[in-house]
Amino acid sequence: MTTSPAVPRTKTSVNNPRPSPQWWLALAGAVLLIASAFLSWCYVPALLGDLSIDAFPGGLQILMIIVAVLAIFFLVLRSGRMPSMDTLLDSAKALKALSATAVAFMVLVAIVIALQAPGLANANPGLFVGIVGAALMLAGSWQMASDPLVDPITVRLPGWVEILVIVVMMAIILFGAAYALGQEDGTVFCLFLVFLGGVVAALARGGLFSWISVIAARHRQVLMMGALAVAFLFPFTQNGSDANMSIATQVLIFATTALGLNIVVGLAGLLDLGYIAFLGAGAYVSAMMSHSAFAHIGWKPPFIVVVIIGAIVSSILGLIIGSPTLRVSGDYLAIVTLAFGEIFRLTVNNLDGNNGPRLTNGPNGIPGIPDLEFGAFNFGDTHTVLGIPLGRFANYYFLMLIVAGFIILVFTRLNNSRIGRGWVAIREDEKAAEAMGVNTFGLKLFAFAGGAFLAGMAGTIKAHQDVSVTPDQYIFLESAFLLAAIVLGGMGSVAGVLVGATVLKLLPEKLRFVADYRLLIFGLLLVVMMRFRPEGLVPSRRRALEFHADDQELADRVEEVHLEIAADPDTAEAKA
Amino acid sequence: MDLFFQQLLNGLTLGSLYALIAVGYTVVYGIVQIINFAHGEVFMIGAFGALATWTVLFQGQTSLWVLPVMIIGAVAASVVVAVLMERVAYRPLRHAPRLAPLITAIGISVFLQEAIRLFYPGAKSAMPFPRIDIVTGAALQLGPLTVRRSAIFTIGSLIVCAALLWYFINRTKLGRGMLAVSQDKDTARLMGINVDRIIAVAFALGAALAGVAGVAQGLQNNNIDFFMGFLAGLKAFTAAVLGGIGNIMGAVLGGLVLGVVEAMAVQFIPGTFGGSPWKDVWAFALLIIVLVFRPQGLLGARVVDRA
Amino acid sequence: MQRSIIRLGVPLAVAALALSACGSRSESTSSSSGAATKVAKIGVIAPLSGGLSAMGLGIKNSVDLAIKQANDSGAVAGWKFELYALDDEAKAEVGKNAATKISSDDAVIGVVGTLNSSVAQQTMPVLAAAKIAQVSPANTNPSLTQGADAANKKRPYNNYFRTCTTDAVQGPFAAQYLLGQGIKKVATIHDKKTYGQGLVDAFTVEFKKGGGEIVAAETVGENDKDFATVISKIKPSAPGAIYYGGEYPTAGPLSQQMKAQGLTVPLMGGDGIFDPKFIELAGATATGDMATSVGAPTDSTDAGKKFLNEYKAAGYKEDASAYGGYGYDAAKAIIEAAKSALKDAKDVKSARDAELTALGKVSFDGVTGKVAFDEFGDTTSKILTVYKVDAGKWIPAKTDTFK
Amino acid sequence: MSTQTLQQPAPPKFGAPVLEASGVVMRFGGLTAVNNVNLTVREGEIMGLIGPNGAGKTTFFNCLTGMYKPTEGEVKFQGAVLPPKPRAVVKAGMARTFQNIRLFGNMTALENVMVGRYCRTNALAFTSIIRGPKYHREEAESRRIAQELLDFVGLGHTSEHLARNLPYGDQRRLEIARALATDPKLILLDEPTAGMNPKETEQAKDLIFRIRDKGLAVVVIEHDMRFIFSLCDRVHCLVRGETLIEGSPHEVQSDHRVIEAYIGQPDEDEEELVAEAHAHDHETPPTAPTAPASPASDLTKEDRA
Repeated sequence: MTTSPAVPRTKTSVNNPRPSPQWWLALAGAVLLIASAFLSWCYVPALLGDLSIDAFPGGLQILMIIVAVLAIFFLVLRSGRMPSMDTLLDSAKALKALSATAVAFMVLVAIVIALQAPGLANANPGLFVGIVGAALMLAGSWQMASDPLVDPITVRLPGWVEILVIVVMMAIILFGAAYALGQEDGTVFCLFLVFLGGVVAALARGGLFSWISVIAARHRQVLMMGALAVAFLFPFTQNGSDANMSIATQVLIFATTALGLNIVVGLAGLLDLGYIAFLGAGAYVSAMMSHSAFAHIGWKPPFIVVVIIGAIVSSILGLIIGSPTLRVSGDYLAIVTLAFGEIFRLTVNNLDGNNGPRLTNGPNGIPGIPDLEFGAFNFGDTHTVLGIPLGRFANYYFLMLIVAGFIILVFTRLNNSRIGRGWVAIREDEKAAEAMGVNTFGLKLFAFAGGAFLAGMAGTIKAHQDVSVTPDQYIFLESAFLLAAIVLGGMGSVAGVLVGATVLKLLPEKLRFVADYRLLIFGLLLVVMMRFRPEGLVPSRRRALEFHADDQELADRVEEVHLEIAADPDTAEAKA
Repeated sequence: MDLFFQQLLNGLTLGSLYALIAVGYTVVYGIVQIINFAHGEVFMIGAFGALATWTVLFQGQTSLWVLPVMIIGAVAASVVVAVLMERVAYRPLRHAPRLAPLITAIGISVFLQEAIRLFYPGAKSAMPFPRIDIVTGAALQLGPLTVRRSAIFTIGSLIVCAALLWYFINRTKLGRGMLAVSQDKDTARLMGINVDRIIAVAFALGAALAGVAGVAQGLQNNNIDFFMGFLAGLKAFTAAVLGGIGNIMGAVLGGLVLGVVEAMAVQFIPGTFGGSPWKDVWAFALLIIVLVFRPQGLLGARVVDRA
Repeated sequence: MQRSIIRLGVPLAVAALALSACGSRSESTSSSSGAATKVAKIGVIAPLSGGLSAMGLGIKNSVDLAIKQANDSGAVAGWKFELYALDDEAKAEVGKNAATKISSDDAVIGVVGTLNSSVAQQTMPVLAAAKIAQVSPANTNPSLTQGADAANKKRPYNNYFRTCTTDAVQGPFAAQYLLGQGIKKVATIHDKKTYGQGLVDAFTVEFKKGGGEIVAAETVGENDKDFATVISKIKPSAPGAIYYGGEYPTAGPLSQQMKAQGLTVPLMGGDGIFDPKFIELAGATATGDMATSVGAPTDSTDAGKKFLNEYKAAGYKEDASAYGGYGYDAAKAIIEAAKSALKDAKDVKSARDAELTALGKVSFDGVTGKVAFDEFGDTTSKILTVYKVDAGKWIPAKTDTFK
Repeated sequence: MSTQTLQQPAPPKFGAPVLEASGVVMRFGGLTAVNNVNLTVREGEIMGLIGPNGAGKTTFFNCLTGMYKPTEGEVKFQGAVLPPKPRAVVKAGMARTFQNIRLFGNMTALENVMVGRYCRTNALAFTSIIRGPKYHREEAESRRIAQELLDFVGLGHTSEHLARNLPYGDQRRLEIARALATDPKLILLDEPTAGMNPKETEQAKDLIFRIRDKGLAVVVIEHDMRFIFSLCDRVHCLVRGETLIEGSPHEVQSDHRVIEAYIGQPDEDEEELVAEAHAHDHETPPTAPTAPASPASDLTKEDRA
């Protein structure tokens, strides 16, 4: 399927005559769209973050400008000005998607105005100009034919260009996240999601991502660094507001825990439905050893020690549960872990002196856990860095970032090592693995206890960040959410889990108006995902294969990437 | 000693409920080897089905003759849900990796709970279940023993259902077909058995019993809520594993054992680790212990490791 | 894909245009009106969605009502109050997010909430850091105000107050009442939740003090449905009554099953079972069951009647629920305090200290009785009422001040 | 060590006994799949195991490799009795391939072979995370060995291909490479040429000789008589779980009972035709012809599970 660069060059010159009428049409549409952004869309300022002013585009209008600019970029590509790019990106598909997005977006805005203003009477000409522009774009790009593409793998740009691409991508992600979190208004947030989805779809169809993914594979380290940098810089975009940081911190804790679970489920293929209990074990250990007035353990070791103890305790729990059940079928493991989760919840709910020893205060939990303090640095205080105040949650955010980094390291390194190969082998065919001398039981047990260990670690920090631990934070549903984060994002892939965790924790915060239907949607989501995209949003290549055993093309594709990556030794790391 | 028998009776009543639900897990697992986590919700749907039937048809009616109709309503509701579930969610995943159906099941059960909570009028909190004169109402005194009328109904329905089920599986063509499929799907298919249909039937069977259980639970505890399925389902699965999953009589036995263990734990485990707050812990502990020492369960045959 | 979007989009556009017919060029409805007056927000943190939303919404509406009335009567000259309600889903984490969000808003003077003690544990410190007053209409966990050990009480956060009484008052009151009825042998059951256990503990102490005997002390799981085992265990000890600590969803069935198993003694509980739903769940045999509730019967006092009528008049979708009255009083308390705190403050942030001190001193007759706080932030109101189930209704049996 | 063995010259035939199975009995409930079978394999010897379908060949294999625990009798490997655990058996130096190929489909050929190295390497979790020089050395080592083995079986060029995408014949050879990666003294091949065309069969034969020349003992299950008799030093014939005869290819070939045993069984040539047909479209391996009743089939049953 790898076509040599030569082929498309000739093709493009054939079915891509210099600016055709439809090309002009699309261009006109894009220009019109931009123009509309500088006009007033709506008469009511209170609506959609004030679109009522001429000449000064509001947030939503700027989004449309971005779409239009992208469209123009692809149009320029199409005119064959930059052949190298042209053969790489499918401008036709991208344009179609872009203009479709624009239309959908404009219509939605119109509807919102009609419903909330109320009445389209409150719409200003700018809105209709925009709609017309979007429509023109669509009309223009409608019939555009795609050019055959070269496989991105065969394209090699100078290293610094590729790295630049990654950096730019990261920057976009950073500002995108900051902007999205800034949106208080649910409607605006939804419209932003529409925009985001549309643009991403457009670029994906345009083949940009398959290109980027190859680049990313080539520069795995750079990518990691970039991602870390973005995560690190995020609090500085919040200029002191802790409101979003508390969410971000929770997302991070959630993601970290999910990563731990991903080792168990994603790599070793063991279904653990009681994982939250391990987080809870860590949290309770650290709460009981904290200086809280409700903590009933006299010994107050330094926090580092507590972290280690918490982690060890929960990994021991992991061993206790794992060692009997890992011998029997995986289905049993699922149910036993679920039962274990319940046992944990009931137990901490009981150990209050009336039923069992006085340890956890039962249902009251252990409140009033003091903030962490490393030397003079108290996590409770606000610290000003570079003139930007970083509040309590920002502090914990940074701490969690370190932990997350550590767990990601563990995850990736184990994944492509002797151990990782063993896990995959077990997942693929346990009997054969055993017959090849793989210590199946040992590896499974290690995955299980190791996952518990990491969760315990996260838990110890969570306790201080939460100020209190109560049994009702560790119910089965939370385990299900963790699992969902993995399924949603993509089993066995780090990026996937991060995406999944963010989606699951962020959307409920932002989409308050669907609050009551949240769980309903969640349940539906799981079913639909399993049915149509079981490998998740950002799957690891291998998983994608496992779930689509019949998909030959995909298999071939993975192979090429393999061959390609293997070609240059420095990125041998990047093997899936 | 009276207390012992009293608790034994309570335990058997509780166990009969578990058994009725557990059969559903076992039948389905025996045939398609998937754990239908959502089965607990099917049981819950059954209870609400009965309630709905009553509210629509005999609002205010309390005489015995409405009970059969309610049961039919319950069974209908749960069977429909279960079969739909199988058709829409499970069938497409029959050849997917083991993880897929399990996660789907979790999704379904959350979905069903929420659907009832949100869309069944008044289901946001516990709802009272209709009283039927003969079946609810004051308990009977047999010497020292206090026998709740609802208990008689529960245990009775278990006996009847088990008998019918045994007849269905061993004496009818469909039932033998099920046996065949559980032995070896592919061969059964070669023998001209419509496997899809058999699987659907298995789901339906389990659902029917769960529906009956739903009514029994309602009559016994005189209230139902959207969350009742979770713990009941978990316990029932425990029972199924206890008895040896895939083995119907095992499920029944497991259910009864589990129920009795819980009752006795409440009454006879001394000290701070006894009593009601720990009974579930003991029940689940029992599950783990059984898995350690007898993975195949009390009556089960050797479980082929399907890793 | 784009085809489908068109298929979707065109009709939507049409619909939108159709909509434009209705709706006229309205003057912008933004908050420009009353720009002269400064704005002080009163936050609400309560479960506005999920299983407990009924109570949460009741609280929110009641606060809204209080605010409306304050603005109409111009309670504080030059100031206008606004409602700032956030959902906590009855989850500690979500509640904490809400608290953080509120504390990063400088216009907030005080917060009414939360419903659950477990959530309050996490909102308190966050709000305390910003010196924002939190007045809870529903938290009953004594440790929130009195610290870890009841022996030497220590107030953890000075920004926390509550208008509802703690279990420490209701339990003993019930004990005294039962003893007064000549019932000397009682079995206790609770659901092992903060509220229920606290209630039973307090009850037990007082009941023993009064010469009563606790013949059995049991607990039931929160998800339990079948109480046969527990009932069988209690029955032989032949108690004169059952004192239950917990809420009506469990208490109702428990009462019914008790009677069905021939344990025909009254069941008594706290305000957690003081709800029509209890009678509905417990059925005909509930007659004689009892519940204590704080304050004089809401519809008996004039203030209570007035509140319920006004609430009805305001036309809220959800009814005031068990905690509406307390929520209303909590908001009133914040506003009362604000009268002195905000009078000559240039902005809300600077007035917060004054608000806290003022709150400590407020004293007025609220819906649920006298509203005033002791040194720990607990309500000083000690008026309670015992209700009895009769003919499917809660009938006030005895209203008294707790000594 | 397999690297040194590469250069080793072919050792003299019939060295010291490597494998001694004595009086092995395997019962499944009522039916006896293997009944009192004795088998001795010596260094540098190629032993053929033949017999009609359901004769219990594969079951016997599973007994040898610790997949089943023999009901009676014992299996000695280099004089020591092996615990009935596949892992221990592999560690001791006995590797096997499967009648119906069981590769790790979604791993590359190289990774598959590297999994074979698992029991000869010992980087633990900690070292794999810290990644000191020792780790890198070991990793590189097993990568090198794996590559060499791929070259050895003639798959060097496909090292980065996914196992599931390899043509059928290559998959069989990959399985052999994977088995060799465990540095075995004895390798057991279960129908290594099932579904191969004559050319591939020749290559397979050559490969097996080269393995023998590495100084390994080889046990082969085969249906293809011509292949067996031209390959093996000794042939052991099982019928209904019992030893019919053991001896040189010539002896066995000329024994009339062997001929009888095969009468009524599907004709060899016919089977080969089928096999070839499959071998040409390199898609699906032909499920080895086994009567559903035979115990040998319950491994395959578990595959489906």
